[in-house]
Amino acid sequence: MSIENETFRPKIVAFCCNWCSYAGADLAGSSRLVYPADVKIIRVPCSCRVNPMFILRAFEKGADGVIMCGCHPGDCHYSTGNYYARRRMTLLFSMLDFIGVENGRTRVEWVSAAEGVKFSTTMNEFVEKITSLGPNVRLEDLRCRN
Amino acid sequence: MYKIAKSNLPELYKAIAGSKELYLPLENAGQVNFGPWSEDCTPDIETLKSVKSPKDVFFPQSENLYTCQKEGKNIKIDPEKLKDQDFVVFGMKSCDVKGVEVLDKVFLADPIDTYYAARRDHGIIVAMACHEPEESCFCKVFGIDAADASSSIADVATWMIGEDLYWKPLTEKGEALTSELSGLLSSDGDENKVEEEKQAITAIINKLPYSDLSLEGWDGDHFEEKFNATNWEELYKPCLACGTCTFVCPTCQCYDIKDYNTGNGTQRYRCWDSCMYSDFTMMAHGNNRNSQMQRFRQRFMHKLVYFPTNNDGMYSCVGCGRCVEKCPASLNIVKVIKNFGGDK
Amino acid sequence: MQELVNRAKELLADGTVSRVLGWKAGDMSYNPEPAYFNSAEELENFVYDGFCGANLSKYMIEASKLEGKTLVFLKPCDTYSFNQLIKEHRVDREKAYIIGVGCKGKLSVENIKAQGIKGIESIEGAGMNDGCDTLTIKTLYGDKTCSYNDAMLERCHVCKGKEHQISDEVMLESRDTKDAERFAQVEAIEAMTPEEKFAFFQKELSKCIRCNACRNVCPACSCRKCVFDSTKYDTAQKANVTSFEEKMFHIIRAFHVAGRCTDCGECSRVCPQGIPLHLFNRKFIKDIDTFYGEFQAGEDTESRGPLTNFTFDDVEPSIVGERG
Amino acid sequence: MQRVGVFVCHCGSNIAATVDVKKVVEMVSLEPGVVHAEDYQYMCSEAGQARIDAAIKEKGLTGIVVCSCSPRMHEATFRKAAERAGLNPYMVEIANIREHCSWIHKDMEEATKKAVVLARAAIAKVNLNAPLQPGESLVTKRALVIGGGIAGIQTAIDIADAGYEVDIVEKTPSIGGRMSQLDKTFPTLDCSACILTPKMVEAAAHEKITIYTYSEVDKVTGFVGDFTVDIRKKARSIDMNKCTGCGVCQEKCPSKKTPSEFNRGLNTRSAIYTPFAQAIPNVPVIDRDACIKFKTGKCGICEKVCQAGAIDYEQKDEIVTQKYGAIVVATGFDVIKVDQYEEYAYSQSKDVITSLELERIMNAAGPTKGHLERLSDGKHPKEMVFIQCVGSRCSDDKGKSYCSKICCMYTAKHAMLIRDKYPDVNVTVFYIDVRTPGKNFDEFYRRAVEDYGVNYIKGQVGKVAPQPDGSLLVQGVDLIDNKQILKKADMVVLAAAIEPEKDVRRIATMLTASIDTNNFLTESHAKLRPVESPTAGVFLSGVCQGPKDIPETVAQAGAAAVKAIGLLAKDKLLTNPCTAKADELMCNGCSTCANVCPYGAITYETKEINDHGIRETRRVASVNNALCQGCGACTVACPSGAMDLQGFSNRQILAEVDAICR
Amino acid sequence: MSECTCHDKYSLDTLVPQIGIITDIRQETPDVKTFRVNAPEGGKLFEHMPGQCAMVCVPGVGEAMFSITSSPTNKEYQEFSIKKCGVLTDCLHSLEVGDQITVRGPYGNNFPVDTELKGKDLLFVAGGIGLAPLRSVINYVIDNRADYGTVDILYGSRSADDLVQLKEIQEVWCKTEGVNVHLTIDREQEGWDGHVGFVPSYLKELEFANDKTVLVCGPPIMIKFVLQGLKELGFENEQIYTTFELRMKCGIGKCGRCNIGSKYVCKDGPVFRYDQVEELPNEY
Repeated sequence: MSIENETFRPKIVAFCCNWCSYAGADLAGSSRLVYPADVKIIRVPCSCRVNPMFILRAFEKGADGVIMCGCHPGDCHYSTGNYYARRRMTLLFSMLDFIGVENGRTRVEWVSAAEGVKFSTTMNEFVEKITSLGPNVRLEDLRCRN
Repeated sequence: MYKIAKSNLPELYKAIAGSKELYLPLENAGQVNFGPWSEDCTPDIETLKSVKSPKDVFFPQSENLYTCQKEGKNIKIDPEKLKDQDFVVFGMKSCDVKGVEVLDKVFLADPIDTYYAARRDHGIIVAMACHEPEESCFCKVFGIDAADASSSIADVATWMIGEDLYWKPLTEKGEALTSELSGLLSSDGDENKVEEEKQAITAIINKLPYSDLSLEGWDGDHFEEKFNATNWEELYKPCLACGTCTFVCPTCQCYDIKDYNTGNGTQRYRCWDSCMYSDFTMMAHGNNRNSQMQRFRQRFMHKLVYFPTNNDGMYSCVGCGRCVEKCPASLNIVKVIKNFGGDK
Repeated sequence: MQELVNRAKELLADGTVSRVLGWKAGDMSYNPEPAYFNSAEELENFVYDGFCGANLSKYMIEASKLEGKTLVFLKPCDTYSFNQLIKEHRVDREKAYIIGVGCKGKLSVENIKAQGIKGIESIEGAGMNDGCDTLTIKTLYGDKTCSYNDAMLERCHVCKGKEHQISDEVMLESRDTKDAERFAQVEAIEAMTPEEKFAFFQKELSKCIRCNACRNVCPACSCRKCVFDSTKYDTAQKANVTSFEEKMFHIIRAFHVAGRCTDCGECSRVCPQGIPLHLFNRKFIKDIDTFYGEFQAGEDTESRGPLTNFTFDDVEPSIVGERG
Repeated sequence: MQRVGVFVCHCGSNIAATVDVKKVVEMVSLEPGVVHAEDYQYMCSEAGQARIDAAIKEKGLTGIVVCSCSPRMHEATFRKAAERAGLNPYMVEIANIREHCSWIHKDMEEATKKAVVLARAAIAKVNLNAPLQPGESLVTKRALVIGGGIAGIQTAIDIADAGYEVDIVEKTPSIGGRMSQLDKTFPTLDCSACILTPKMVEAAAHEKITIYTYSEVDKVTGFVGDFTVDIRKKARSIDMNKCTGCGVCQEKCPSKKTPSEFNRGLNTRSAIYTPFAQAIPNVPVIDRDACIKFKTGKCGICEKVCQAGAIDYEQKDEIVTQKYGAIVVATGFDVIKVDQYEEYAYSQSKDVITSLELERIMNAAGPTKGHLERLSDGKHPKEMVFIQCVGSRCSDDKGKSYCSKICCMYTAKHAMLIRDKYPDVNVTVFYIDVRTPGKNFDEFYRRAVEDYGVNYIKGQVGKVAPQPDGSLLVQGVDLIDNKQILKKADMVVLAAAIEPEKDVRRIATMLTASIDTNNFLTESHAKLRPVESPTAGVFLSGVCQGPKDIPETVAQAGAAAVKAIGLLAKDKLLTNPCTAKADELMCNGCSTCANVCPYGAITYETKEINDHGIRETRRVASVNNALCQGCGACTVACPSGAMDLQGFSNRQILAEVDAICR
Repeated sequence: MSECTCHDKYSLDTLVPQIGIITDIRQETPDVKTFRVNAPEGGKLFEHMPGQCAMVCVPGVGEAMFSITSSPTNKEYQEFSIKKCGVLTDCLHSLEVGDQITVRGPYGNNFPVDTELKGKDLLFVAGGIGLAPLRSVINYVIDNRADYGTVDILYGSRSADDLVQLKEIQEVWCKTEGVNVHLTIDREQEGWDGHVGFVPSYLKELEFANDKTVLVCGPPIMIKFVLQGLKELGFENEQIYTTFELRMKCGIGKCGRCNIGSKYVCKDGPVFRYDQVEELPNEY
């Protein structure tokens, strides 16, 4: 992989809860709010379905950034799911920071179904951030390099 | 008999590494393990035992066997390149050298394991006598001489005496290596000094607490008696079913073969496995060793009964004492042998 | 120590308990092993001294399946683990008769060997009646000494206290061994640059041989089937083929015990490669304390763990970046 | 692995203009499991669906991936299409290549690449899909209403009117609740009893309504559509069938020293009592703690005077077990204890009272027969001070963080009524804010200020000091004029915060309904599902969910009733098949999953497990499919991965991650 | 294959598989398919003996040991009868003709068709998918008919739909001279006019002469009762053979799983004579 020569295009996985953020992404789409194609969305029922293992797995397989989006605290379709997700992600991110993974490779954003604009700006920001961080080398599995 | 000042060893390493890969005991984050030499490594040949045995030089903890790719309906198989360059393992102790002999019985038996065989073909073993054996050592019990690797499969035997390392080639490979290094090795090593050292080591070995263990009754003839003994029922109880003993052991060779999906294909790799793990024997029909007692028994029966039965009496234990030192529950093969009356 | 044996014999004799779970003298001074004793005769081999570091609470999972009560000796820190196991319904309180035993700090022979002492024949001074200041060590290469505190396990230097959290009776005196801040090591790493942090853990974790000793000894890791063994979810790992897998294993392991880990330190004690595994757990504990209020797993058997709980105004994950 | 068919939709030019659909078809054909791939103008059209149908039948497809618009748009459409073709509807996955791809990307090559990746992820997922069947559960056509206040009564009447049996459980001897204690209601000032009593009578007379007063819910098991509830009918010591409600027993009862709960302790009642005159049922109860017969074994006067022979000292608590399809919680509220506010001297002076006490004082049936008088000396007050927000909107631990919502209005009501009836009384109100967002509310408040001359002062009261002359010195601040105010008052009325009835936590626990830190029951969604608890089949009516006034309560009661009726009208419930499922062989029985389940859907059973030859009795989790809503919180809480979510399984999501990252 | 030649120096590359192409798939029963496998260039992947096994692998999905159900006398292809019961077999069942898999083998010993079985009267007892390994022997025996005595085949299954290789049984085995086929199913079923009952009880009903050599394969519970039945009929352990192929893992006696005492199922087995089995420690 010759990163120097080509412009680096990050791989980004976005976990979106079905009820708010996925709908927010849909709204961003129907509003034609552009964000880079590097972001690929995985639909989950709720942010509390996102297992830290999924996030590490994404990095393992070559993702450069992972973002999780859910309903705003207090608005969870399942009433409390995102509160659990918030604690889990806070601890996970803190641990990643602890072992020296660059800050900013992971992010949580609460995006409601009405916030198409927020979804799009968040994704633009995130892609920019990851692009500036460069490829993920601290959490990748070398076997998956291609 | 050759010798080299210990202070010159870094030069020796560099010289070897100039033409070959060199594996030697390295200190890393407070622990000593065998690893490949590099400019900034920290060799440590004073520490008697590496945490892991150096078996991984020949039988790595994980190794790729081949890569498989799909192109439409077609499958393409790319076998991993075999070792095709000579390399040197420096500083293996007699017990670990014997351990390789044990592995040979497994991997070089028909059908030959090509990955292992290629490494053995290209490996040059520089053995080293144990200057100060420790209380956990019991190689003597298995007829291994920690003072002298001359009678083993090593290519070179060495001794650390005072400020010098004494060097004696044993095989053609060893001779060739020696001549390559002739610029660094002086040929005026005093045989007498080596003899003195051997005697000193032997004297200590004879004093070691485990040196008198008896292996009487650990053979195929007593298989039923040992297998059905009630001792196992109590012995295994503290066992945590971890793999520490098997992974530090120079002779444990159980492995698993697994696939890893790289996104562009499948890498088939082999990795160490442990017969102590609860689902080790989980196979198509179920699990034939369902209790930890059975698994525990299997490990020791294998080392002390089954393996010698199949290999002309050669035990699959070399008395290196690593399990004695590392078992989280302080269980080990010595306690097993003693429990069956081996300390009388 | 003899009083423990006597008491155990009494309890066996009067039928209160059917067996005793304790430590059996090893063949060296420093390697006693966890063991069951079924009779007064067997108890002759019972030992309790500075080298009895093993936390017996996890063995109670199996012991809870046996007929009758098991007398188990728990050190103060082990009782936290036992409580946590009660909370998770993994042990049966009714099947345990707990004698809380005092603790004067537990020893690690590795720490003694790290001082260049080898060929150990015997170690004096580790008994419960000893002064706990100096260990006298007879070796093949001459007699040596080592200060008790220098030989102590890391966990004892940051001891949570010598109060038993659960017990039917308490025996033997304890000694305060805390002489270091619990989170000092974590803080030292937190203060590093990302590059330094990464290099530190890369170096430490590269030693990992995936023997699973840390997991199997851990009283919180009591899953019947660990995700890393399960073939069901494509998450199984048997060896660290790349450095990623080392990190994955240790992060997820620590995450799975986050809020449940009592900081008993067994993981670091048993690691054959001397990896300071407690750092992962303690980092989570520190974060939990900072973010969600102080929480000590195993203090009780009822409360909700921090990861099965929340408040409406918990910190956002972005705090990690903001902290700088 | 499935036999997967991939269907790529052009969506006219919506997709095809930016995504090279032919290329997508070509690329996905190489994916594992894919045995068919095609593109079409409008996949959702009848012709498009017919193509799916045909391909399923011709190629024996077992999994379908549609690359089209958002699954929120047409997932249901394609699932139905698959079902018509004989495939399980849950074997369909959608790759969203419109909203998440063609509409937001300009570059065709880039968009096409992304579309392929999204399709791959969907293919990887569908390969691991398993057919799912929605479960069915029967609905018991009977509702339980917990609480017999206006909320409960209204809900019960509405449900009963729809033709379903309803039981009301009320813990006090009579239905009626807080509203029965009120004198007048804002903003219309009509008499509370006049509008409530007919409702009470209606409920009591309704053939579909059974009222259990002096009763409590003891135990709840089961789940939506099929709850089993134990109702404890506390021993009334009166045979309800015999009692005529003549009231003689109460007159003759010699024990008359018990503070009247109904009159907030402002006067006393007899040991055998009905709480108030219009009580329903009009059958007294014997307060066994106060009754001389029960305390000493002597007396028995009531038994002697009762001509109906209804007194029964031997009566015992009785447990009625009943099945319900829906449960409405209408447990209502109480006012907080104000004696903790020493600065207001409530416990020092009888003339410092709460607003609810004032209601009783002003009520013609109350302790003073409706005369406004000081309770200390019976004198008519000249100066009255009302203090707002006592315990509401507090930032400390003493009070409540929330606004109690009704106080501003009832204080305006009280002030107005007093000024109307006793023009000689000066009324001063200390307030933080006056909140009047309701129909005719602000007009009502303005009338109090403008027409009735009530003196409103924005500011807080620091201290109420009883004076030697029996008056009360109120020390406050006027925030507008920024000055200290010292005011002598004859009576001080505290607008105490309201809080949920104490019992609600116990009830919520039984129902596994969530409850917030203030003990208000949590609604399923703050905006969209305000009367449903997250626990299926449990509905919320009235103040148990949050502070509200009577019209709001009645409106919510009706809404809760409609939701309950909607449930009861179904014969069977189809349950969402994307529920959590525990692998018994892997489950540790640690309860971690149950701790995070918002629906109480996880229970534990102890059962014999055969784990590959190891037979053991184990505690294992079991998920009630009727309750589980499929959020997945438990799956992440479970360390061993024993708990998995059907339709969004660990393997499926990991496969998607892998497909995206490769 | 790659251009790398380093493997050529070693004669037996036991861990690197060959590519096999599926040339035919027969649906035997609702959950059993028989796959015909050829080398990509045509012909057989390797030679084998009856009772030997091979490791079949779908790259990325998994691999497992299956007995080769075709007879070595078949010179064109090899066949595997595979029951759908897990991740790998599910995947195999979704494959189509023309798809590629990888195969390595053959592994293990074989039924002693050229030694101990020669000239003997043979009795095959099979249950369900257990016919797969025996089918290889049966066809071998039929193709070398003169070398063996009478052949009795007792085969049973849960239902008539679960009998594998029914076509071959009816069209070849039943029509071969000196071969007697006894079919049974567990429960009555419409359209079935054959025997109904479990294999062990049918075995006793048939009262075979106890001078036959018996080859047994089937579910453990069936084997247990068949052994009892055979004992009752006077058979000795030395006359009975079975195969333990489900206990094979690496196939080359090195991975450490399949050993029962000092024997390795994958090297010393999978075919064992029952007197050998009796000597093994009780860990199977």
